[in-house]
Amino acid sequence: MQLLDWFTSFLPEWIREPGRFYAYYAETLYLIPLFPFVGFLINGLCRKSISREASGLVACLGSGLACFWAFLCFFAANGPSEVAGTGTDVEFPFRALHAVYANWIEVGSFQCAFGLYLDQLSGVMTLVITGVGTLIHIYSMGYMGHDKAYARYFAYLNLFLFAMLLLVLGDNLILLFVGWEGVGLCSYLLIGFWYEDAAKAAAGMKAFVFNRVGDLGFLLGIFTLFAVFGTVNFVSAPVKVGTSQYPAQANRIERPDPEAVLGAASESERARLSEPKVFLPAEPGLFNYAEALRALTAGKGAAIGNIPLDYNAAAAGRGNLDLSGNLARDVFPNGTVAFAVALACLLLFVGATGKSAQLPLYAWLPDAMAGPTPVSALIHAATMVTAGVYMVTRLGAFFAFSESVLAVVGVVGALTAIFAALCGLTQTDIKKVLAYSTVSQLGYMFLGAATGAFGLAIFHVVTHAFFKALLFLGAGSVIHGMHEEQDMRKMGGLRRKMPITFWTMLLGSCALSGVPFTAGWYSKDEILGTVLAKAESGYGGVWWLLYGLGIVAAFCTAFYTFRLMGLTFFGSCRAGAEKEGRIHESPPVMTVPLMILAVFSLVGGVWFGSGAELPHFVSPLRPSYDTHLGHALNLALTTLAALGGIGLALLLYVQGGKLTKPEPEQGLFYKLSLDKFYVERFYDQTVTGAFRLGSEVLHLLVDVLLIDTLLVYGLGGLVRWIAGLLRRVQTGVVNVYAAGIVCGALLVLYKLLKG
Amino acid sequence: MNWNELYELLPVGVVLGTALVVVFLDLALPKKERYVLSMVAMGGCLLALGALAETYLSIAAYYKSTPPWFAAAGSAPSGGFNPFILGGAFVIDGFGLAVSVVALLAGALSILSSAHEDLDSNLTSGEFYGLILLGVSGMMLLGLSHEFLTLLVSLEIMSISTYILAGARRDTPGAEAALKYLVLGAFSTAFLMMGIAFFYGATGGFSLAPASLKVLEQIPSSGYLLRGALGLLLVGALFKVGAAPFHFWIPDVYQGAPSGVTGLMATGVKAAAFAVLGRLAFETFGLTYSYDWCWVFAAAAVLTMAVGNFLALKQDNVKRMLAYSGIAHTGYLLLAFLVSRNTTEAEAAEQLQNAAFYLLAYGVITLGAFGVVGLVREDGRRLETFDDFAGLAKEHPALALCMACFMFSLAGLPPFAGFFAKFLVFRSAIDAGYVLPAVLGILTSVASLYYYLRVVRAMYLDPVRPAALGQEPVPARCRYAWTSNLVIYGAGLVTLVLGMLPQWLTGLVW
Amino acid sequence: MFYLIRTQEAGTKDEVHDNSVSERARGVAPAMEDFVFLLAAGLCVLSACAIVTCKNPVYSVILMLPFFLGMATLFTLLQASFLAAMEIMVYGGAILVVFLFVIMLINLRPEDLKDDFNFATYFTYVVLCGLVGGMILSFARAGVPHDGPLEKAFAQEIGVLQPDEAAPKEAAAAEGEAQDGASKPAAAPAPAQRKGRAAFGSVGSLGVPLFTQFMIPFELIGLLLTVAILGAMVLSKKKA
Amino acid sequence: MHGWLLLGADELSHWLGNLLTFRLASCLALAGALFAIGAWGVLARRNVLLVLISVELMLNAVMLAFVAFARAHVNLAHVTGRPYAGESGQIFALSIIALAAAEAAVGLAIVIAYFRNKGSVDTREISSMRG
Repeated sequence: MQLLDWFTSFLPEWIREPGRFYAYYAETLYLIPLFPFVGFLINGLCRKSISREASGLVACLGSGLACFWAFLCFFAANGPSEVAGTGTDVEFPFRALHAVYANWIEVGSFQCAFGLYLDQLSGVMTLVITGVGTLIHIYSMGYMGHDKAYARYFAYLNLFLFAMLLLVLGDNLILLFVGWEGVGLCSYLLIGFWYEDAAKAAAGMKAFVFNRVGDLGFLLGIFTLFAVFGTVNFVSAPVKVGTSQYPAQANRIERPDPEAVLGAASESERARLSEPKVFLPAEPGLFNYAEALRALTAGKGAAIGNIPLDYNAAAAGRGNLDLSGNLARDVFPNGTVAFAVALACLLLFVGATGKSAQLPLYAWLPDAMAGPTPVSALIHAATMVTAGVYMVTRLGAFFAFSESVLAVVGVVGALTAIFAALCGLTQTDIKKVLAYSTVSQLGYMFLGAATGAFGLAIFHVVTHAFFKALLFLGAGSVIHGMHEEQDMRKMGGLRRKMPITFWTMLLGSCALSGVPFTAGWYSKDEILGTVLAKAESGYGGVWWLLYGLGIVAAFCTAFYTFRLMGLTFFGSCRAGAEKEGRIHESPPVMTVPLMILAVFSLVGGVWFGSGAELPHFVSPLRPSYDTHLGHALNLALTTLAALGGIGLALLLYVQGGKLTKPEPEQGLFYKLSLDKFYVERFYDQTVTGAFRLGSEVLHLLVDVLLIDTLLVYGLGGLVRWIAGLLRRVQTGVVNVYAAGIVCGALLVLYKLLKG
Repeated sequence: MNWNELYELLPVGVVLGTALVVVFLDLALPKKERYVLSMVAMGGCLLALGALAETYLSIAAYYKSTPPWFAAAGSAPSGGFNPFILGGAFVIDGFGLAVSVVALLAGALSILSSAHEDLDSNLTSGEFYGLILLGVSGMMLLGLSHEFLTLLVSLEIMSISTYILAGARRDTPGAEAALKYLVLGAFSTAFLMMGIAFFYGATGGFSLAPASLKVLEQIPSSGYLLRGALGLLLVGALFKVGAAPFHFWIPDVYQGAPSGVTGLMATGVKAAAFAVLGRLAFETFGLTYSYDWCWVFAAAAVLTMAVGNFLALKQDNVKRMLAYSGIAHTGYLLLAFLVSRNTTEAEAAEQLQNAAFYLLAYGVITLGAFGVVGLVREDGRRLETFDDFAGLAKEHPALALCMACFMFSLAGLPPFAGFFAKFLVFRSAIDAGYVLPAVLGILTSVASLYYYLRVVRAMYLDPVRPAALGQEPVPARCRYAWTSNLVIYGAGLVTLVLGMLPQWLTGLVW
Repeated sequence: MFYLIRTQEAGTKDEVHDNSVSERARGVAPAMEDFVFLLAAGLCVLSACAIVTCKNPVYSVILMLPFFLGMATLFTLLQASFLAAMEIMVYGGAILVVFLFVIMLINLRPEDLKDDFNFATYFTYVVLCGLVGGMILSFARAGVPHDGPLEKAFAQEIGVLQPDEAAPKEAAAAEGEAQDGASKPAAAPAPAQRKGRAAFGSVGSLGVPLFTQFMIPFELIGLLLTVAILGAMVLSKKKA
Repeated sequence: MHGWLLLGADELSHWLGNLLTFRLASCLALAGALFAIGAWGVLARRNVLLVLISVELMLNAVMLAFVAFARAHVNLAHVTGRPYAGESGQIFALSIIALAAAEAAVGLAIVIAYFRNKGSVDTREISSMRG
């Protein structure tokens, strides 16, 4: 330990003890997104002239420096809060960093500043994004080594990091939305990175369209929240723009004095006195409102009940809660806060289903595997697709107000988890298996969020980022080694040729399957355990059903994961003798990130404490029921499901490793699963077909008839005709011009004479 | 009459003095040294600009809170300063000074862009520069006139100088342009004079001050005379600004005149004529006049926008297209002069400010655009059609870029000055309650994009124009002259700066 | 109504005097005035029509002479004797001659003088111009009613054909007032005004305002003539 | 409002009777008529010189109106409260003579300049720029 001190004593003080430079780090939060942005600019502007080495180095530096700074900021913030009652948990003291750099949009009552906010949630997300992102950048240098658009690739990748960090760090919904659209754009660009291939370009387009559907809901949700609360900021602003002298100001809540309550004369008087008083800061943010609503409704049972919107007057006597969103009375004249908030949350969740590929908007994600494999690892597994989960968690305080909303989230999550897991059982493309697995795991995350323990969802996001990135990168390594072969039926027996890839992927598979004491086990087990606890606590029978679905999905997960392992690494090689000889292990620039991620996949869960600390650290929200973690029944069932699935897969695919036709069964279920339950074909037939028909009709009506015929030819022709007439008047003869003057004079004089 | 007040007209005096100096200097200079004349004339303009600034600052000191934008009755300044100088012949207020600035800039820039012409031609002679300066002095006096006699004489000084300037090159198109301009100008001036006669009959005086109309309380019937006066005056003033249906002269005259003079006519003359219109609309027949006549402006504005834009669509000649676009811009500018009966003095002052901004922005853009058109020539032959501009961007990228800037700005695209100017004008029309003309203005200004972009397309997308006979592409066709380039680059820069930082000007002046 | 005010004001001095002037004006030379007016107006209109319709431009220019003479007569009738002189001198002596000179210089051949007569166009032009004239007439008639103040004021000075005749009277009256002391200062017209009335239309009455109040426009007209001279130089120089 | 053009027979004789006497209204009527004749010339004549002469006719009409009004206003000075109420009209008319002279000089110079180039003074031929 003294040795460590001796080593660190050479470091500058602002690295050794970042906590002492709290204000400094708060003001330099912008550096985190800035580094990748600079990398994007360099790579984007000089993509023609920059050399390969320099391009990769710049990109990795952009990402790595962002990671470095994110860690420093995180550690600077990690300490006891100086301001009491900032909403932070006493168990995990954390001083949120908040800096407002500029007034951004000011339109009427709508004010939105450009500010960054790093609290526990965005801090953890930032660490994951920059950390995993850096590893994937390094890996990409090897994987994309032969691509001709090397600089363009890294420019996009850096731009993605920038947008994702903006999404996570933004201190208001608008900035979040900007980042949200930014990552969508980068996703589109990177899916269609090899745009010469029409199918890949189409996949990019598909992702874009599906996301737009969700974005509409997201925008409506933002509008609704603004309509109710009159702000889009998460937290109240620091005292001064450009500085962070104080962290986000919190509500001051005065708890009732027990003695005064007991000494009250009448029952009504006692009820009045027993309610807490909430005082909001000067410019309250959404969190302030959520907290105030919670505090005010805490004594009234689990649900927040029906708070009338003209709560102002009522609240005036007890605190200064101000729900004076300008539009509130117009939009929800007879509604309640509960209703409005629930509506907003449902709309926001529509956005989340788009971005996080939940039912019914999941279909773009499997197709998104058209992009380069590191992109799949970074964007379509570890970071971007979890933006929906992040957003739900960020606004968890509002989601938690309505059990119905939570139930909707839970049902969608669980159905997605089981559906995608079933689809994944029979896929033959190695990346497709992982893609469906990602969809399934995202379903788990939403299921976790639906229990009201939002931190659990983020915990799973973190562990999932480790092992899914590992699996994708491993798959990429396999594809790289097999020279762009993705079909698992043509693989097999790779464990001797690619030992590092095999062992790291094995660890990742264990984590994904939920083998006890791996990272995935901790997070998934806790999610399922909390669902069980919720079911037990009497939140309706649906939770029992969701728990059951979760267990089955866990079984399927374990099965398809080890089917993948079996088909890829065991048995004999089915690639053909010519190709078999060229199979090789990937270079260290690719395997080292694999090994690092493998370590995290193995111990990630343990490293964050016993698996219980991170969720609580991330989200101070607690479910209102007894979660009773470590439930014996749950422990037994999840372990059984995982081991059962693994065992079955091993039985089928490793024992029969010699089989040349790996898929003998052609039953009904197999076909269903292989064809993804015909959902996409259904989409094609109904939604797309209807759209085609509608657009055809509109094309005829609007384009051909209205615009082409009436406006362009009709109006344009009319203009041309009039212009022709006027040109004939312009004869060039002075007398005619004078006659024009006389006519004009006559008109003016006649009108003036008439009055 | 206090003759010390003549000091306020010092800028005009500087211009006149320079004119005389230039004319006599020409006699003393050998032909080779003629470039000195343009420098002297330019120097005089700059000196006059300085004197203008001095005048502005000296009167601004009297207006502590509100700048002296609109010296109508009732808003006379405090502090003992009387803006109506020389017995009410002239008024020194912000609007008049702004118009003077536009006129001076126009004069200076047209002198600069004519400075590279042949030494043998009239366009570099001392008389030519002298006439430009005399015309500019007429414009300045017209902007400051507050009485019909001085107004008429100033108008004639300006008009006759420009008639001569239009024909100064003494070629056929120039003489034709000058002839048409003179005949129609004299014809419309007759209407204007008849209007003044009626005004005199109604009020017994020539003062533009609204107090003149108080006579109506004692001679009620002369209200009809006054209406006749209004109609005839409007005919004369609308002719000078080139509003439809009095616009016929504009395309022919603009096309035939030398490019520098065309720039002067399109900016300085127009600004001065709009000064007359502004004084009539906001002072004499403005806020206190009981009869609501503003529909004349509204109707003329709509008609002008339509005619200008429609006819510009069908032009093949860039200069003629710019002339028609000038007509269209007159229509937009008329929107700023729409007063309703509810208009307060503060609103009127703001409208005049908007109009002044428009005039300045449009003036700079137009001078630049005509400067570019004036440069494109070949073997002394002027090239003015769209085809002649084909591929200009490859040969002269900087000039083409500036021209594209001017075109976008004229079309009213952000972030150029034209956008902000149009925005101000449309807003003031909507504020005055004339929504339909403003909407039509926006629509026509969208349509105008078509013909402005034709120039840009020709310069950037069309292949280099093949020679008339052979297949060889024509080499450089711009006559390079650093004076013209100075004007063009400067105008391009100002266009961009005014578009991005309009408050740079608005904050400086009002 | 204005007329009443006017007579009351005048009546303070001598009630009958103003009426008598008016009566005398109507009585002494009404027919003569109207006759001269009609003659001059007819001459102007006819010669103007001839100028406009004459085929040969030389005739048109020559016909301008009777037109200007008629105008000068009208100006004299309207007591603008100086202006009448100017009309003859400048228009008849200078402008007309210049026009004639230019026509001679151009020396058009007969085939250049052909005006193709298109009845429809011609008729349209006549109607248009007739309408303009009618408009001006209508405004004038509406603004100058028969017994309106403007018309009355116009008619009151009809009798003062000889300014010298009226001037001594008023001067004597003014002197008498001055001798009376300040008994009725309000009724007395200001000396300048009185002087102006006395010599209205003469060189003296125009000279004073021209060189005091209208000094600036007068000087500007000089500037205008400078412009014209410069312009003539620029335009008529031989091409290089 | 007095009607124009639509006059009954009685009114016509009355109106003509008024016009034929020496009055302000009849002077203005004459001015209007001369103005119209001048405008007619401008519109109808193809010879540019005659067009210029017609403009001179119009200016004379304006002068006539000015002088007629001047005669009325010299007696209305105490109502309008203007110094030199009558004289100013005559001075304006005087200025118009000067303006007309200047305009005529420049106009004729331009005509000569054009004639030197093209040998024509016909307005139909002075129309190379059109459309």
